[in-house]
Amino acid sequence: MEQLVALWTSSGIAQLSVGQFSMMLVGLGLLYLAIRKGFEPLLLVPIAVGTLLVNIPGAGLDAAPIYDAAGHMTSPGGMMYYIYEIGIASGMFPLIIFMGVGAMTDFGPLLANPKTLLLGAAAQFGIFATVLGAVSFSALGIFDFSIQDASSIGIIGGADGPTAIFVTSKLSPEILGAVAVAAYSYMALVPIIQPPIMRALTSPEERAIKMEQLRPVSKTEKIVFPLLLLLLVALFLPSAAPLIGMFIFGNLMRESGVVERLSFTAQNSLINIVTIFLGLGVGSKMSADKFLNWETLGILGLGAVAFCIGTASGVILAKIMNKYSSTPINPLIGSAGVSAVPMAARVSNKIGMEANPHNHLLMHAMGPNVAGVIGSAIAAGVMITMVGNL
Amino acid sequence: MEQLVALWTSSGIAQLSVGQFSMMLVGLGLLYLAIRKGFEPLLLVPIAVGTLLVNIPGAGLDAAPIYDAAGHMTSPGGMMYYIYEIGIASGMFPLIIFMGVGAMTDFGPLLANPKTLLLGAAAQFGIFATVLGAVSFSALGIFDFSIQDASSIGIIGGADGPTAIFVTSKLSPEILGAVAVAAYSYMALVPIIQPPIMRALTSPEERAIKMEQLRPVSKTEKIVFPLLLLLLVALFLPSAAPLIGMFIFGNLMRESGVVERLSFTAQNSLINIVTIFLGLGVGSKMSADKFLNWETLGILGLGAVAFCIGTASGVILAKIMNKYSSTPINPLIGSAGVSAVPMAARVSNKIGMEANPHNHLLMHAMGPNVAGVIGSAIAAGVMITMVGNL
Amino acid sequence: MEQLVALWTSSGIAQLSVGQFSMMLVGLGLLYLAIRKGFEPLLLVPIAVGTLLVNIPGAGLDAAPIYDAAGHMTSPGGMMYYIYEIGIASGMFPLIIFMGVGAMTDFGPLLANPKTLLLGAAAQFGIFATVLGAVSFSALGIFDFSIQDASSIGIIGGADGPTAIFVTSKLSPEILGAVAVAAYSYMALVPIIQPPIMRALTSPEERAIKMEQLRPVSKTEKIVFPLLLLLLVALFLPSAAPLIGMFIFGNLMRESGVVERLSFTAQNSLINIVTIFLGLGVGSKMSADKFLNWETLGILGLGAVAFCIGTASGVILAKIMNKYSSTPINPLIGSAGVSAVPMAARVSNKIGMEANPHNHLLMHAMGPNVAGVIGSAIAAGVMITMVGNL
Amino acid sequence: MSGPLVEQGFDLMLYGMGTVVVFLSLLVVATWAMSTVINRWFPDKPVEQALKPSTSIPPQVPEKTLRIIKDAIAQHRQR
Amino acid sequence: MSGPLVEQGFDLMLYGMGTVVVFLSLLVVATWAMSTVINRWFPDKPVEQALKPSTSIPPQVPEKTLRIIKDAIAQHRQR
Amino acid sequence: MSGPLVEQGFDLMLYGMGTVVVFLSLLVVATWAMSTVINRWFPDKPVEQALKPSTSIPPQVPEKTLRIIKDAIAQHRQR
Ligand code: NA
Ligand code: NA
Ligand code: NA
Repeated sequence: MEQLVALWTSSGIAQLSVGQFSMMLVGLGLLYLAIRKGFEPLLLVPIAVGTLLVNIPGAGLDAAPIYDAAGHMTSPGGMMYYIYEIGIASGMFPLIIFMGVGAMTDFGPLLANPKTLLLGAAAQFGIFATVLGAVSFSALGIFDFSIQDASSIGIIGGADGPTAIFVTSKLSPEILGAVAVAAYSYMALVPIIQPPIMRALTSPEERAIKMEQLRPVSKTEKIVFPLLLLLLVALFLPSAAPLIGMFIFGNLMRESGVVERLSFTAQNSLINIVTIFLGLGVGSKMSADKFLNWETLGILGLGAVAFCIGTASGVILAKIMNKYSSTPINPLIGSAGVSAVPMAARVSNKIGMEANPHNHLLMHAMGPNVAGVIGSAIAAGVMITMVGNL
Repeated sequence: MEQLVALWTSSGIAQLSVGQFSMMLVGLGLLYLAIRKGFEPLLLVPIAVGTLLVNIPGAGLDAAPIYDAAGHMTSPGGMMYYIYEIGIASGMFPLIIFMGVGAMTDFGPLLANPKTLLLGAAAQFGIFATVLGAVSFSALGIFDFSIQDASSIGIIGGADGPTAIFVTSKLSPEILGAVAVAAYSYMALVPIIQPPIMRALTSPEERAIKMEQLRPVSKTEKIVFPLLLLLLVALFLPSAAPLIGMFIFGNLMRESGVVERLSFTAQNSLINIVTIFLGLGVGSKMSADKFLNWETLGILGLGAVAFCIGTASGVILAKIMNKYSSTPINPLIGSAGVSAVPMAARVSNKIGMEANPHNHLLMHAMGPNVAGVIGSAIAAGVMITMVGNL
Repeated sequence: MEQLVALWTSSGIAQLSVGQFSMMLVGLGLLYLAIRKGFEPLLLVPIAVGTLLVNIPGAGLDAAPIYDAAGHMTSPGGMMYYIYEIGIASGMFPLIIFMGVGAMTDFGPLLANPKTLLLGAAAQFGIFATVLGAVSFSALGIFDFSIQDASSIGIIGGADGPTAIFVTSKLSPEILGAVAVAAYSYMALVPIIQPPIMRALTSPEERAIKMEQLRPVSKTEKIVFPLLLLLLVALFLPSAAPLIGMFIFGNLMRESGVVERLSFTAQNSLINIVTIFLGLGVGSKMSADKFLNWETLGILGLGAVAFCIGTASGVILAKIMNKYSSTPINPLIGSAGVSAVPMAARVSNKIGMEANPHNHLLMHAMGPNVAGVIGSAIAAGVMITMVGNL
Repeated sequence: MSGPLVEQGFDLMLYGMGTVVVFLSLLVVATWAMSTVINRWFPDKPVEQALKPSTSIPPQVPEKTLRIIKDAIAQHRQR
Repeated sequence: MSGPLVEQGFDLMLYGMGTVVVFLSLLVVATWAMSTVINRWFPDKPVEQALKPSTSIPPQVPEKTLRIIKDAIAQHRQR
Repeated sequence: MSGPLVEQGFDLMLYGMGTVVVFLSLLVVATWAMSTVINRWFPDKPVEQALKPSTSIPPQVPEKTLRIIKDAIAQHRQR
């Protein structure tokens, strides 16, 4: 009889709180978005399963190991605890994914038209405007965001999953779940969020502007560029070195042409393995007490605002550059500066073709698109330097 | 001269004990079974090599790191120590393999005929009957098995390597070597162990029973089923959540169809990498003092008994179900309930074709076969709850 | 304003020392050698990027985690710190790579002509002669090498990257960067270093000697040989067991033919993943204070000497063996005994074809070539036993 | 032949086997209910779906694979 | 609506956005300079180079892949 | 030019090189003995064996690979 009681009290029903039940619904909702709606499934499926697992009462998947007074381990702790501590708290998983992204990135379009880097800079305005918005809400007493929280929320607007996870795990790990979910969800929503803003800020004539074909880029340029980028980071913003360093490492493996084996693995097995565990690890921060609160709504709302401001800033700078540039610049490529590679570039292309069916903007938009990745990583470096030690 | 003495005393001959020498023979025997006889080579080759390595006197491959009084490491310890502590004591390696197995599993036949789940339940009787047998031997003073040891021995009858390793590493790590070797060896012996039992318990007419063709199963069912299973586990048996959770995670990656990259990696690179290290880690528990004792014989014997009882229970329940079911059930598919996927299902098919050459039972037997995987994981959860904290 | 000052003082320019700047040039130089000159790019590209990253002032990529008095982590440390501590200090990464090398190795030519093992022994003379040279320089007060340093320098002559890294990480981790760079660079320079020595020590007639065709080797021999090797190691030199053990594990996976999945992964994803991180980890020891000193010049110089002596020893023994052997032995295959698989064997083949265009020595040189791998691992075991605990 | 250990074994068999049977019975019912609900209200076309995964491989893999295959075939022909 | 927190936010926006713009502007100049230097003094033939990677796959992978492909094709034909 | 350090170096050379030579000589003898025993009492057909691995790839890999290849070829033709 005792045993029956033990089994029962250890059962889920007896322990399940309303919060955990709600989080399971959140997990199922994320799965629905990922599987049926195609929302960044590579990350959202593992995050959703992690959410389900971490909210099972009594399963202890995110339990820390327990040591007795003599320092001997009495309980080894759960799998998700190790995944989080080893892979995410140390920053390794987002960095390894960033390396894989680097190995998938072609800087060719950016090198052919380097001034599109400025569009990648402009789109980061969404990040910092949102930081200011978040702290204002705090000052008004609506939410309770610290400057670290505000920075993590702003970085959602960077539209770069690994960067957002890297920054948040350093600055405010307790909101990692909400930030990661917002970042990946909005990246998936780029085709819905961006077009109205892009249309509102441009005239049909501007949208129809044809751009000159990009010049071919030599292999040497592609090899030297990542090194140049790393050199500038080393000189001016060392705190961006982990992100940018791993990104250019991946890109160098790709472009050097002498380590195809490693480049192939970085783009396939390795990034896939790490993606599985990164998702589970992020899911381990989706417990009811961390996610189900008023602040999460603020994070989701402000994240969306960050995306919108970033999109608008990119388009507006592209309009200004078009006025003063010797060669025409279609303002639609400005929105690709938020990154969300390659979705945002495709959106630019699609809206451009609506205005002029012969207007192929895809390659032109890839420049600001990858510039946005660099821009967000630089922004991340500034944030870690400025508020990481407060 | 001193050096010569040092070299000599550090040499293997000077240190090799009879036990270590015997364990090397055990390792070579396992290699023979794996390579020449095809006994589950994916696990037994790494386990055998691990056995050879860990029994080399003075090699220190399973040495723990040593720290001085100030907490500074004076010796980093051996590779197999880290593999065991990081991968097996934490439960991560068996769970990752279970995820890969989930990604390889098709629940279609089970969904087409869900009552075959009961056969997967019946076959678990072998587990619990063996637990009772083991403690009885203890009570009689023949062996010295604790209730934890008895549970680990019983789980051999679950015919699921990762489950057996997961349970044993939690309940009685010192017998992990013997349990894992028994589990994989008997899984390889399924085509020899099961047929006599199956023939003894069935008439030729029963063996010739044809079953109705399985209905097609929709993709939605295949996606919802793992979630349903996880939900039930969350509600009723949270301690089974790690195993079942990772299993359904793998299956969901497979069936969702949106993360093929991850599913492919989980079924290939990732499971292969973890298999190599899981085998070495299990081998690190095959030292002479842990394996060469009277209890090991008991473990091997009781494990075989567990397999036999499980097989018989499955067949008997299938006979009973056949009597009361509206559609015919061939009792031979009951034996597949022990799992040992897909070997046991193939055995059912083969014995069925002996009785009736046109009787294709393979798909029908796949239902109980995967049900047996779930059943063993549930049994594992009960055991960890009930005896894990004693 | 404060922030501007903070950003500036945290910037690279303000912190960059001359040493770090020089190390960045070293990193760029290594990249040039790897990409343009094809110097072992699989290792040198990651090492070079690691060198660049670790010398970025203030980036903290190799920072150790910091704990407060209560044992709580206040800073998680940098990625390269974890890579080094987990993967290299424990010896795991070089051992995993050695496993992959084993899975790529065909012992067939060696088994067809086992006396070529002696050539693999002779070539190790370069290792030990260099140790003596290094300590002599110390005794003369020119360099300040301990016996451990001298051993690590000598092992460069083993022409085996993983072995050199394994030994050096155990004996003198502070010179790991220089030793690894020297080892891989000289392996890449084998086609330049070896031919003059080979030509100087042989007559054109000797170089034209044709060798008898190798007998076919049975599968059983290929499976039993690695076990025999492991047995001898276990009996006579347990300290070589980690290296030789993992090497034969890989080879057994290859030759057993029953675990193709694991063998394929060991030769591809797994070795590629570990290579990426091994390179970064080695790079983390390429900081200015560890590399930019007088001793590094000594390491580079002595390493080259070790290669040359090893080459000469192999050729000389081959000449002697040719005199006393019943079947002809071309002295050119002796130089392949330094390992540097398969480059050194190709060099033997090429020089042989210069003397006689119909003289195909490649397969004959593969025997001493893989024997050199075994020989260096044995030498490593002796060194770890004899000077590892001083 | 009794005592606390055997009693524990008995308990484990009773509650363990009980849990397994009850749980899997529940799963039978739940699965049957799920299938009924899905096939009535959310049916999909199993044939079309079954074919789909084979074309949904992420473009990256085939791109690379395609190249490897072309090389491999080219090498093969040269032999 | 001011106070230290909002001030911190302002500072972060000012210095953060400033750094991003300055850094990427610098990168524009540096990239332009790099391309000019390379294309004038170290030109390479982009077409030929672009084709090269597809043949520089390490021999191991194709060897193995080739075998797998041959098996796969053989199996495929048997069906 | 002597002293404990040089002496250690000498010792290391002597015992180290000695061990390497003795060990590999032993291995020569043992290998020769092994080959003799195997070829006399446990011979296998090297040709047949050598061909075998190429067909013993676990079915999973080719299954998947086959699908990828078919897709890749299909995509290739569409271009
Ligand atoms: Na961005
Ligand atoms: Na089972
Ligand atoms: Na060597």
